[in-house]
Amino acid sequence: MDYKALGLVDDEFDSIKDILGRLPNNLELAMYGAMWSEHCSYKSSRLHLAKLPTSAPYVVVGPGDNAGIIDVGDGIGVAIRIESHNHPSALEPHQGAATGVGGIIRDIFSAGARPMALCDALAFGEIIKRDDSLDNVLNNKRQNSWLLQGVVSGISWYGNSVGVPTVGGETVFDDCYTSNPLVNVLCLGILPLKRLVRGQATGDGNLVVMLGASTGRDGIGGVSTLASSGFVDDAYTKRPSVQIGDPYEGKRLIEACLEILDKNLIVGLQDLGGGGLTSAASEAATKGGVGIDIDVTAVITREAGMEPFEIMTSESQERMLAIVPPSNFSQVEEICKRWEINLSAVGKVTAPGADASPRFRILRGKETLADIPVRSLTTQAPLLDRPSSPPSDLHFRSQQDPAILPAPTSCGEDLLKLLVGNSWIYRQYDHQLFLNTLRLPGHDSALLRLRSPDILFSKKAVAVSVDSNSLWCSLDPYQGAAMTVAESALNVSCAGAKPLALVDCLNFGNPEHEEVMWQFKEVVNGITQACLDLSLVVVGGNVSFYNETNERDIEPTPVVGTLGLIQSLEQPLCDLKQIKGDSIVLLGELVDHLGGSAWAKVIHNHRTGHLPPLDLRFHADLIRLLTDLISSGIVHYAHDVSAGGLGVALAETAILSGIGCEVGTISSHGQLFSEAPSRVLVYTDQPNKVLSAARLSNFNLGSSSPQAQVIGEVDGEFIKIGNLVNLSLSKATSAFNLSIPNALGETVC
Amino acid sequence: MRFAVLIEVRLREGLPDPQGNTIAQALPALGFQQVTKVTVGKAIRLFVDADSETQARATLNRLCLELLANPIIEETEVLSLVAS
Amino acid sequence: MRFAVLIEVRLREGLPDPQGNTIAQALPALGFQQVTKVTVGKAIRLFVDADSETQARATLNRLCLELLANPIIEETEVLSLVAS
Amino acid sequence: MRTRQALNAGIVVFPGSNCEHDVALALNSVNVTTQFVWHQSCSLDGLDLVVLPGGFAHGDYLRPGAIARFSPIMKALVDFIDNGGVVLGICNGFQILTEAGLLPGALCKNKGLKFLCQNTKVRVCSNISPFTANLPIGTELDLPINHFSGNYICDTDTLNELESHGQIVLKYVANPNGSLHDIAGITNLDGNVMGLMPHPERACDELCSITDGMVLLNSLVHSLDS
Ligand SMILES: Nc1ncnc2c1ncn2[C@@H]1O[C@H](COP(=O)(O)OP(=O)(O)O)[C@@H](O)[C@H]1O
Ligand SMILES: [Mg+2]
Repeated sequence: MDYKALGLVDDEFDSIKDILGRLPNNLELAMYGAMWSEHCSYKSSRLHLAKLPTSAPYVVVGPGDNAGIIDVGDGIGVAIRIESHNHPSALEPHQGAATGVGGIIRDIFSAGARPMALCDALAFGEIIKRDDSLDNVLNNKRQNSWLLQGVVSGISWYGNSVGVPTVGGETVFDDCYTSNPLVNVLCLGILPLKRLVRGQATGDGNLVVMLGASTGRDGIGGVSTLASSGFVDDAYTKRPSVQIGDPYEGKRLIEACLEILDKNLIVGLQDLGGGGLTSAASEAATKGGVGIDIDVTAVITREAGMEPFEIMTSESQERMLAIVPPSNFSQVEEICKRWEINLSAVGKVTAPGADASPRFRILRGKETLADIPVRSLTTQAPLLDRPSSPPSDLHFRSQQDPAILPAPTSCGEDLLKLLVGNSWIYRQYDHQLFLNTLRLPGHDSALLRLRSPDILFSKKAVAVSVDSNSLWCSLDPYQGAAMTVAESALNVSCAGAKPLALVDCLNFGNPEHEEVMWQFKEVVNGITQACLDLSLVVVGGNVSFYNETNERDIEPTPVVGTLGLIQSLEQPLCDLKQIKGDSIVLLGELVDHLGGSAWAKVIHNHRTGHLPPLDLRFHADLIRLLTDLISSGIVHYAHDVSAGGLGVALAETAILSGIGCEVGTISSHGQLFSEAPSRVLVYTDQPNKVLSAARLSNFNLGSSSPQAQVIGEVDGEFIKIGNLVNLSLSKATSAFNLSIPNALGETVC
Repeated sequence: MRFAVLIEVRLREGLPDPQGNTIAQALPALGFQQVTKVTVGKAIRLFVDADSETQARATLNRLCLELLANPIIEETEVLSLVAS
Repeated sequence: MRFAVLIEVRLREGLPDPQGNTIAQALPALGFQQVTKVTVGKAIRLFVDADSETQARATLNRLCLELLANPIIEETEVLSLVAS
Repeated sequence: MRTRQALNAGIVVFPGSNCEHDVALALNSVNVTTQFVWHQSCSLDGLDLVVLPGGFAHGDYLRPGAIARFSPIMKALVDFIDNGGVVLGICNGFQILTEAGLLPGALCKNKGLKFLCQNTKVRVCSNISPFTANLPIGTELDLPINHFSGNYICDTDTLNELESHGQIVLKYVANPNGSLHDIAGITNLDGNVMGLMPHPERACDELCSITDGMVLLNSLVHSLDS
């Protein structure tokens, strides 16, 4: 077998020979090929990710295991994890996205948590662009539309059917994602902390048991060839790497595994994802400090005549690995039978000899096919410090500020173009299952009651938001990433929750390009700084490199999913229904700064300039002030200022509430569309209390301009903003709701 | 000439067919022990106008590749093509 | 004997076929003006064990009526049945 | 406080069902005790009400409800119905009841060929059956829908019978899925079996904003009580 075809390079092949003290055989090579791939080994990113702050008193499990686990009190844990499925989705959007959902759900219940909610962060090439006359624009638009429709239908199909509501997400359109969409899925789970289980193998002689679907030839080489290299036009030759999802099997697996855990029958549980059985078994063995023997003849295969290397690297969906004490096996078998889940004991945990390191052995009956030190596949995988340097056009990118752009002839018309509602997407997702969804999608973040069949009486709730902004990160990856974290945290606090922790999914181009590596390092540094200043920790993440098409890298796109906590649902919550007649107060400054704005990008295709300043300490104060205002019931509703600036923020609240607004203070298109960070609109019938609370907090320190001011009120059937905008609410509402279906040429039923 | 066409779209070999499997597994309990190995695909009927059968088949080829199936996971077969 | 079978399940005539319509509507823009009247059904392949073709067809009849189609909205046709 | 014994409802769980806990919570909130009944069991004894909840029984593979209707529990369900027992099928439960022939007609894919999760307004069109006996005709309720196949279809004769016997219980005010005559929920001729596409259990909680599901469930409980 040619090691290069497995994605291994000369140096790596040499190391394998050194480790084994001999030439590897084909099976062993295939296993190294999978485990040393970028996707499994994080070889380009591990060094840098180590900087992220990961520990806090409430973190039970941080990055590295199947899911991050946070202790929210009362014996309740919240599991969270995010993962990308960009490459499969580019080839087969429906199944690619569906299997992404299946994969992330398995990560959650393999920790013993019941999956309770999903969020999807999606990015596609433009579909809305107005000058469709050019052929290539039209072709791209057609392809982007196909990808959007397929991805959303895949998430809808799998998520709804497997019985986990999709409660939030974000959707971005930018031409850098043409042919390479981003499909990042976050899953939240809830567990009684006493059910927590790790993805580890322990106990000499314990059985290694595979549960779920049979093993087929699909997805072989998925991690090494599909997820660890870019797309060129021969993408079609990569066909066997795409898999088919089975949400019905997934649903039964959830129920069976949770029942097995409730009865305390196993010592470890690990999902099979990228790298298949090789990855699951070697990681479980590494965490438990043991060795494992696997007998390939015991693996249930879907097709006859599968080679051992195929069995060991297949990425067939809907499979789990459980470590079962032999005396419990029959009970596990019984539960699986009831849920119509197939299982097979495929191996055993082995204790390492006193002097020897734990081994990973693959057997065929009595014959040994492979014999590898376990850790050489996992913790001792290659670690690279790839060269990095700033993009040559970085300087150019920060010049040419959007301030030079002409003022709009009609701010109202520009505002309409910036109003892109996502209801076409989230209407296709069951977002209410389990009756925990305390507000419907469309707000800054999703708010979920923490309740499950085995945790019925908790008063707690969590808010979750996923966010990214590749334009910001292309101008300044460090500050852009920090602003992304800041926005995500603020979104969560707009629901009244205190942001605690985040997961990040880092979508980048080819790490062999020095400027991509530079962007990556800057982004990690930016996330780190923001976390430190906002008292957040990172409890998990995922890196997706090689997002490139025909050698063009995507803009750096860190997606951040932030989790916030509400201690008791007895506290007041935001309620849009109460805002009629309210005053609108802007917390944060009124600024005129269009760098990195959607206005410059969408209206003028202008992608250069410098970002407005970010003061993270001020941002932390703002979050504290906001959550206090909400929990004391002084404000009825809050919406942060993000893409599209104050104009879009005001319009979105008006559209969602069905009531217009009259706003005075804003006097220029710069103020209207600026996306300067750390600003929130709050809706209140007690504006003076809001202003004095803002004054009393540290909030005003160090600035002369007002940091909280009444800018208008909620009333009427128009969106009126100074002399700039006078739009009928119904026109704005239909622009908002129809932007996506119109772009797709669909009539709404 | 107008041709009446029937096309089958099915999952490529080697890919699992969860729908077919689920049906197959249910069959014994439904009293159909003698039925096995079920797979489910699409049966698409349509009409195509062309000067000749060759031309019609060329159009169908393109149609299958570009619209009716995703060759990454599916394959197609023209089951019947009849001048009408 | 084992028979390899292909069954078509299609919507009854007169019932709306949104799937077929959606494809039909997309055709002109993709340059397939010559393709019309698309309908989408299921193509189900399976094996049936029986002593004779007659017996096989009897089993299939029952299978189609009871499981593979909902007779209120669908009809079925055995497109091929080959001893294998 | 109620003095009577609480009503006892059985919620049938098929592999792939997912709304069973939600239905239990909603029924508990109107003082009905609940128990889950696994689809493999053969008895529905001692129950005042049986609910077939929403979800994706058997993955909805082939057609929603196509495989579920063969489950052992379905024989018991037929007996239960024949003895006058009251059965409510919600969403996937409705689909199973039509596939089993316990309700007329069929549920096809939504006209827009998309899954729809949204609030809808429905109007009460009949109050003959226990399900809406306490609701004036014309009452409008806000209820969420959550389905891919909710487009009700039947032949003209069946439709005429449904209309003339007051079997059409709920109609959409604005048809979301192409359903014939805007039908959202129907009963059998005897009025003791109802299927509806909207999810009343999703509208029973102040915190989740809409509560009209309570109106429907309370009406049912009230009729069963008396
Ligand atoms: N792909 C999606 N899936 C589910 N919900 C989505 C998706 N995209 C957007 N939404 C919904 O729309 C809301 C608003 O999105 P967005 O405008 O990006 O919010 P923000 O700017 O506050 O981050 C999200 O909170 C979510 O409820
Ligand atoms: Mg926001």
